Amino acid sequence: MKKVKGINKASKKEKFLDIDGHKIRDSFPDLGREEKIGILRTMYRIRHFEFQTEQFIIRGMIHGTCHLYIGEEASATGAIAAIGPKDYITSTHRGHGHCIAKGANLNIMMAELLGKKTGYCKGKGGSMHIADVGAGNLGANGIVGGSIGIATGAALTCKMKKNGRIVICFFGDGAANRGNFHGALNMASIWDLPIIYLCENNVYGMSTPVKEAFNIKRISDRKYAYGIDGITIDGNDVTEVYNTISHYASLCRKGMGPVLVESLTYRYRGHSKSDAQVYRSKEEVKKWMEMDPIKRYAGRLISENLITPEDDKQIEKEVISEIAEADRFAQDSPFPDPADVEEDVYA
Amino acid sequence: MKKVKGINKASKKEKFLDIDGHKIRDSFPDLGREEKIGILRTMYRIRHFEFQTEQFIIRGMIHGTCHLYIGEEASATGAIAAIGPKDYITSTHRGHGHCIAKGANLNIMMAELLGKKTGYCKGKGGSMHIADVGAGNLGANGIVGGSIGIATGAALTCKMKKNGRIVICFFGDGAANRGNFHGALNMASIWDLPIIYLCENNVYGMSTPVKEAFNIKRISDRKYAYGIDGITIDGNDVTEVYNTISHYASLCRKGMGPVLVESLTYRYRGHSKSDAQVYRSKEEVKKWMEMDPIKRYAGRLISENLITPEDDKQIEKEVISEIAEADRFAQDSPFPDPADVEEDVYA
Amino acid sequence: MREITYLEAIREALQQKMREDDSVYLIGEDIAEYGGAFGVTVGMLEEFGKERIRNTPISEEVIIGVAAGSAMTGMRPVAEIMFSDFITIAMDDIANQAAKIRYMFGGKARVPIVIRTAGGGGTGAAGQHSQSLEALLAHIPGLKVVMPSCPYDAKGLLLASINDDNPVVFIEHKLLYKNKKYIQHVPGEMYEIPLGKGDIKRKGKDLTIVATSFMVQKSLDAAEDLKKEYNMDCEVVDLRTLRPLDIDLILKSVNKTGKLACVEEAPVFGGFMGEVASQVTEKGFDMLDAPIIRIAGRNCPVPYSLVLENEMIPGVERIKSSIKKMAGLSQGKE
Amino acid sequence: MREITYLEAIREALQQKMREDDSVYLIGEDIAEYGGAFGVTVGMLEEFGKERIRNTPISEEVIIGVAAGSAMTGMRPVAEIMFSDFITIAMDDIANQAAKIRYMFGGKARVPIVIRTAGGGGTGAAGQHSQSLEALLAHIPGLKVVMPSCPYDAKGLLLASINDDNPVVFIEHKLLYKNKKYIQHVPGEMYEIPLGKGDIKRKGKDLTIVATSFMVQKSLDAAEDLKKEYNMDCEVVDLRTLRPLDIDLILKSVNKTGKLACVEEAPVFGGFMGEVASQVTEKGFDMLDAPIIRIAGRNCPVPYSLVLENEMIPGVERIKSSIKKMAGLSQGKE
Ligand SMILES: Cc1ncc(C[n+]2csc(CCOP(=O)(O)OP(=O)(O)O)c2C)c(N)n1
Ligand SMILES: Cc1ncc(C[n+]2csc(CCOP(=O)(O)OP(=O)(O)O)c2C)c(N)n1
Ligand SMILES: [Mg+2]
Ligand SMILES: [Mg+2]
Repeated sequence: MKKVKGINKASKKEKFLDIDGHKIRDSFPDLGREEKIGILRTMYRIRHFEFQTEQFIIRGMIHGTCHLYIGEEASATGAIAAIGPKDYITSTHRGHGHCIAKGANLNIMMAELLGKKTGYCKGKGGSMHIADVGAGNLGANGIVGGSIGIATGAALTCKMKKNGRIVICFFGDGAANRGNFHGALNMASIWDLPIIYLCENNVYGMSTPVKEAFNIKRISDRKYAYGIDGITIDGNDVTEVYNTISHYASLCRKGMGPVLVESLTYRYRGHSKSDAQVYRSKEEVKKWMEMDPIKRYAGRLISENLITPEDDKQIEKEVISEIAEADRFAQDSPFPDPADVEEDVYA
Repeated sequence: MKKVKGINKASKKEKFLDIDGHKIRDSFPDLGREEKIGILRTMYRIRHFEFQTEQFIIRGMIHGTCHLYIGEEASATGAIAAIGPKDYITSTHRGHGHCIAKGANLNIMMAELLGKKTGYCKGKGGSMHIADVGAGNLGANGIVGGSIGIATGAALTCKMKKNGRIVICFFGDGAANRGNFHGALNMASIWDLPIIYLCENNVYGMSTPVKEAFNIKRISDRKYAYGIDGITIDGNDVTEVYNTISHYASLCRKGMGPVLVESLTYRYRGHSKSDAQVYRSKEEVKKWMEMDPIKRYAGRLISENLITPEDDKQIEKEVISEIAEADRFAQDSPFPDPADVEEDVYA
Repeated sequence: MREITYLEAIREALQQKMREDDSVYLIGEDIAEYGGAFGVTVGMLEEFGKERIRNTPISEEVIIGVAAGSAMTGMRPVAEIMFSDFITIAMDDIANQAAKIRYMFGGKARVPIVIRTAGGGGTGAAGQHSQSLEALLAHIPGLKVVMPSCPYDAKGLLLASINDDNPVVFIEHKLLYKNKKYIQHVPGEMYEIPLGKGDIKRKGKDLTIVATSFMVQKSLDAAEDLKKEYNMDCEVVDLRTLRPLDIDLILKSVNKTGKLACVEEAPVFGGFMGEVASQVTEKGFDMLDAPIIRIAGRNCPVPYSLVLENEMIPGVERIKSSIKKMAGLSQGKE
Repeated sequence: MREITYLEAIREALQQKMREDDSVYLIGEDIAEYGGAFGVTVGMLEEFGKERIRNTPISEEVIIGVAAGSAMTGMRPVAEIMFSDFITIAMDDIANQAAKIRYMFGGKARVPIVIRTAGGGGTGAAGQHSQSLEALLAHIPGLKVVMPSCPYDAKGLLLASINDDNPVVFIEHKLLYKNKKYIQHVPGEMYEIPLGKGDIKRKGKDLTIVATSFMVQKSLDAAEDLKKEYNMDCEVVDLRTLRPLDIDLILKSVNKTGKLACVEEAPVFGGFMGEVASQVTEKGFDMLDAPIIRIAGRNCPVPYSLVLENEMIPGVERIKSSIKKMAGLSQGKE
C-alpha cells in the first residue's frame, strides 16, 4: 500500500471512529437529510424488488435461476452511496442489490428478469448478467469471481486515463478462494490501482460455510499476502459501510492503491431458486434477522429525529408502488423476436 | 495450522536454531559422515550435470529449451535429503536439480535431454517433463505453477491412504502469483494435508524481479492468507535447508498440515537457452556467486574435519566421470522410432 | 422391473463403485450436505463420510489438479465441475496436465480421473451456465469424452469411465437428470458399457441421424414423427463417446441409408460434428447420396429468454424440418 | 523496397498504432525489459514507458480479465499470452467473459481487446509449449480468430484486429518470427487487411489447398514441388482468419478445382479443418470430385524429440505425399 496523506485534516467538529482497529472518519453526518433518507429508500427498493422477484419465482415466471439479496441491502447501499455516479462497480450472481444501488431503472431490470425485449440485456442476459454500463455498473456475473479481473481492468483505465474515478469490486466469500482473486489483488497492489475489493461475507458460499472453506478467521487478513490495507466491517450497518467506503474511496483517489474490505452480512433466503437449506439452522437465520439492516437504519433515522415512524412507512409504501409499476411494465413488455437470436454477438 | 506436539523432546545434546524467528531443531549433526558427504556429492552432480547440459546447448544438441539450476543446488539437495525415498516431490521447468536430488539415474536423464528412446520419457518429454514416478518425482512441468495442484493431490493420497508419506512441492517465486497457488494452499490448509510448499525465490521470474511482481517483502508472509506456518530461509545454505525441511517434514507427518517455505537463492545463468540478461547486472550475479552453496558447504565439511580439500576434489572428479559416462550413454542411445509417435497417449 | 432416472443411475454407479473400491472418492463444490447443485450426490455424505465426499472451496482448477495428483499416486477420484461452463477455469489442469502427463512422461504414469460435469441448456441459466463445450475437450489428445443420453447408458458408461486408466470427461445433461419421460430399466448390479462404442438407438433405413446426449432423445422424437407423418425411417446413432469415436458404426449406418444428419446442441461453428462429418466424407464419400447436414445450436451464446433459448438450441421441430428439407420432403425453413 | 520479418511487421504495427492512439497499451509477461519471450516488443519499453508496456506477474487469467475490464471502459489493450498453450489458464476470462459480455449485455458493451499469442511447434519445446489450440477458440461465439502466415498479412491483420471492436485472438507462429526465408516487402504506412477475408496465396486449377499460419508456407513449398514434379497446379488458400471464415472464397476455389485438401498443424481429431470440410460438404457437395482430405498433426501431444516432432507435425513431404495419393499420382503413404 502506498503511503498517501490522510483524508482532509479533521476540523474541530469531525469525529473519528474506531472500526476494526482502523481510524475511520465519521463522514455520515456530512450527508444531508435527503441523502440519508435516500439510503433508506434504496434499501427498501432492493428488498421489495427481491420480494417481487421471489413472487415471480413462486409463480414460475422466472425462466432461469435467481439469487436474492434480501438481508444484505446495507452492503451495496452503503458502499455505493459513498462513491460517485461516474465511479464503476462490478457485481455478482447475487447482483440485483448492487444494480439498484447504482441507480438502475427498476422497470428495465424487472423486464430483464422476465426475459423481455425491454430489459437491460434485451432478454439475452437475465438475472445473472444484468449490466448498466452507462451508469458505471459493469455487470452481474454468472461466474463466481468472474468480475474480479474486469473490475481490476476498469481500475487500470481510471489510473491510465487519470480520470479520478475509482472502482468497487463486489464479490462473495466463496469468490475469495478463486485463483483470479489472488492474481488480481496482487496486480492491483503492485500497480497501486484505485479499487476497493468488497468481499460480502454472508457466511456461506452456496452450502459451504466460510469456516470450512477458510482456515483463517478474517478474510480481510488476506491483505498481508498483497501488502495492502484491509478491514472487516459490520455489513449490516449501513452507516459503518458508508463511512468505511468513503474513507477508502478518498484514499484510493489519492493513489493509495487497492484495499480489501470484508463486509459481514447474511442472506435470509436460500442460495438460489432451489435450496433446501439443510446446511443451516432456522435459529441461525432468525438470529441474523434480528440485526436486520433496514430496521436498524430506519431506527437510527427515527431516533435522530430525521424521520418519523410514519415517514418510514410512507417511504416503504412509495417503494412498493414503484415495484408494482415495474411489475406492470415488465409483464406488459414484449418478448424478443427469435429471429434476433444471433444479433449482438459482435459489435 | 493444526497444533501438533513438537518434534521429539530435545535430549540434552540437542541444539535448537533460530531461523527466521522460528525455533528449528539442528538435525544436521544427526547425519553420519557418509550422508553428509552424500549431500556434497549430490550438489556436485547437479552442477556438473548442468555444465554438461550447457555444453549441449552451446553445441546445438538440445532441440528444445533448458532452464539451468546452477547456483540453486542447495535448495533441492537440502530439502530432499530431509525426506525419505517414499515421499513425493513435484518439480518445475527448472527441474534437473530436483530430479537428481531425488535419486534419478543420470544416464537416463541425459538421454532424455538428447531426445533419445532410452530417456526417462522415451524422448517424448525432454527437459521440461522429466519425471521419475517410481522414485517419487511426479515430474517437471512446463507450466509455471503447473505442479502445485498435482502435489496437493499427492498429499491428499498420503492423507487418505494414511501411508505416512509427505510431499515437497517445488515452485518458483513467479509461480507464487499463479491462481492455483492460492486455491491449492487454501485447500491444503483446510484439509491439513502433509505438504511442504517450497518456493524457490531466485530473485527473478524470467526477467521480472520479485520486487516488481510482489508488494510484500517476504513471500512466506502469504502464510497469513491460509492460516498456515511459513518461514524464509537461506536457500544457499544446504544445512539450513536440511534442518528446516527436517523440522517441517516431521510436523507434517504428525498432522500439522501444510507449510510455506521460502528458500532464497539465485540462478547464475540466464533464464533459459536464450536470455540476454538485460534485466540484471554482472555485479549482482557476482555478489551471489560469492555465496556459492557448494563452496560454502565443502568449506564447512573441511572445517569440521569430515573431509580434506583433497577429498573434496576427489568427489568432484568422481562426479565428473559419472557425467562423462552419462554423456556417452546419451549420445550412444538410439532415437525413438517415428512410428511410435502416437503411442503412450492412452493407458 | 424397476425404472429409474438418469440422475439415480449416475448416483447408483457412484455408490456401488465406492462400496467396492476404497480408492474411489468424490471431490467437488457443494457435493456433501447439499448433494450437488443437481442433487446427484444427495445422501452420499451420510454413507461415505467427509473424507470420501470431499466438499471443496470454489477452485475448479485445484479440484482437477488435486484429482490428477491423487490419481497419479494411487487414487481414483471422481471430480465434479458443477456446470460444464466452469471447465474453462480448469482447462490448464485438464488439457495441459491430466491429459498430457502420461504421454509427456513416456507412458510412465497413469491418471485415472473422471471429471463429471453438467452440460447443456434449456434451463434459462443463460450464457455462462448452459454451454456444450465438448468440442474443446474432444480435440485434446489424452482425454476421453463421454456423453450419456439415458439412464442405462449413464450407469454403464460411468462405471467404465471410473474403471478406465485415463482421464475421462463425463458430460451429463441437466434436462435429463430428473425427467420422468426418460426413466428406464437399469440393472441393479454393476455393468460396463465400453468407451468408444456407439449405439443404435433406433433402427432405420432411410437416413442416419448421429446425435449426442439430450439431442439423442430429441432425435428419437423427431424420428418417430417423421415415421408417422412421412413414413420416413431414420436410424438414430448415439455416439455415447465422442473420443474415442465409433466411426465404424456411423459408416455402417450411412452405407445403408446414404444420408447423414448430425445433431448437436453446441453452436454449429467449430462444433464436434465437424469431425464426424469430415470423417464420413473422408471415409464414406461414395456412400453419400446427399450433402451431410449439421443441425446444431445457433452461432451465439445461449440466451436467457425462453423464446430466444428455444431458437438457439435445436428442438424436435427444427430437427424434423431440417431433415425433411434434406430428404426433399419439404421446402421447410431450416 | 525494404523487406522485413514477420516479427518486425508485428512490432511495427504495434508501434505505429500506439503512436497514433493513446488508448492502446500492451499487457503481458516479460514484455518490457526482456521484450517478450520471442523479442517482439524489444525496444518498446524505451519508447512508450512502463505505463503502456505493462509487464505483469505470471497470471494469465488476470491479464485477460484486466484487458477486458479496461476495454469496456475505454482502453484498447493488446494482451500477450506468451505461449498459446497458456490460453487454457485464461480460458474463462476469454470464453466466458470477453467473448460473451457484449451478447449477454444485449449489445450494450464493447470489448475491444487483442490477445496476441505464439502458437505452433517445431521448436522442441514439447507438449505444453507447442500446441495449436485455435479450434478451442474458433468455436466460441463472440471471438474472432486470426492466424497470419507472412509479414505483410501480419501487419495488416494486426492493425485490423486492434481497430476491431471485438475480442480478437491473434495467433502468431514461432517459426515465422525471425525466419529470413519469409521476409517480404511490407508498406511503411499503416494499412488494414479486413478480418473475415481469406487470400489466394497461389493460383492453381487442379486442387485447392486450404491452410493456416505456417502451414500456408509449407503448402506453398509443396505446391511448387508438385508443379515441378507432376505439373500439378495447386491453388493455395490462406484462411487468414478462422472466424469469421471466408467460406465463399474456399467454395469459389473448390468449384474450379473439384478437390480440397485442408492443412493444419493441430492434431486432426476435432481440429478446425473439420469445420472447413463440413461447410464445403454442406455447401459445395456437387463441386467435389473426390473426398476432402485433412493433412494435420497426429493425434498426440507434440513430442520433444526432433524425430518424433517431425512426424507429429505435417511437413512439406507429408503434404505432398497426401496430395499425390489423393490425386491418384501415387500410392504414397499418407
Ligand atoms: C466459478 C464458479 N464456480 C461455481 C459456481 C456455482 N456457484 C454459484 S454461486 C456459488 C456460491 C458463491 O458463493 P459466494 O461467492 O460466497 O456468493 P454468495 O452466493 O454467498 O452471495 C457457487 C458455488 C459458479 N457460478 N462459478
Ligand atoms: C503459466 C505459464 N506462464 C508463463 C510461462 C513462461 N515462463 C516460463 S518460466 C517463467 C518464469 C518462472 O519464474 P519462477 O517461477 O520464479 O521460476 P524460475 O524460472 O525463476 O526458476 C515464465 C514466465 C510458463 N511456462 N507458464
Ligand atoms: Mg457467500
Ligand atoms: Mg524465479
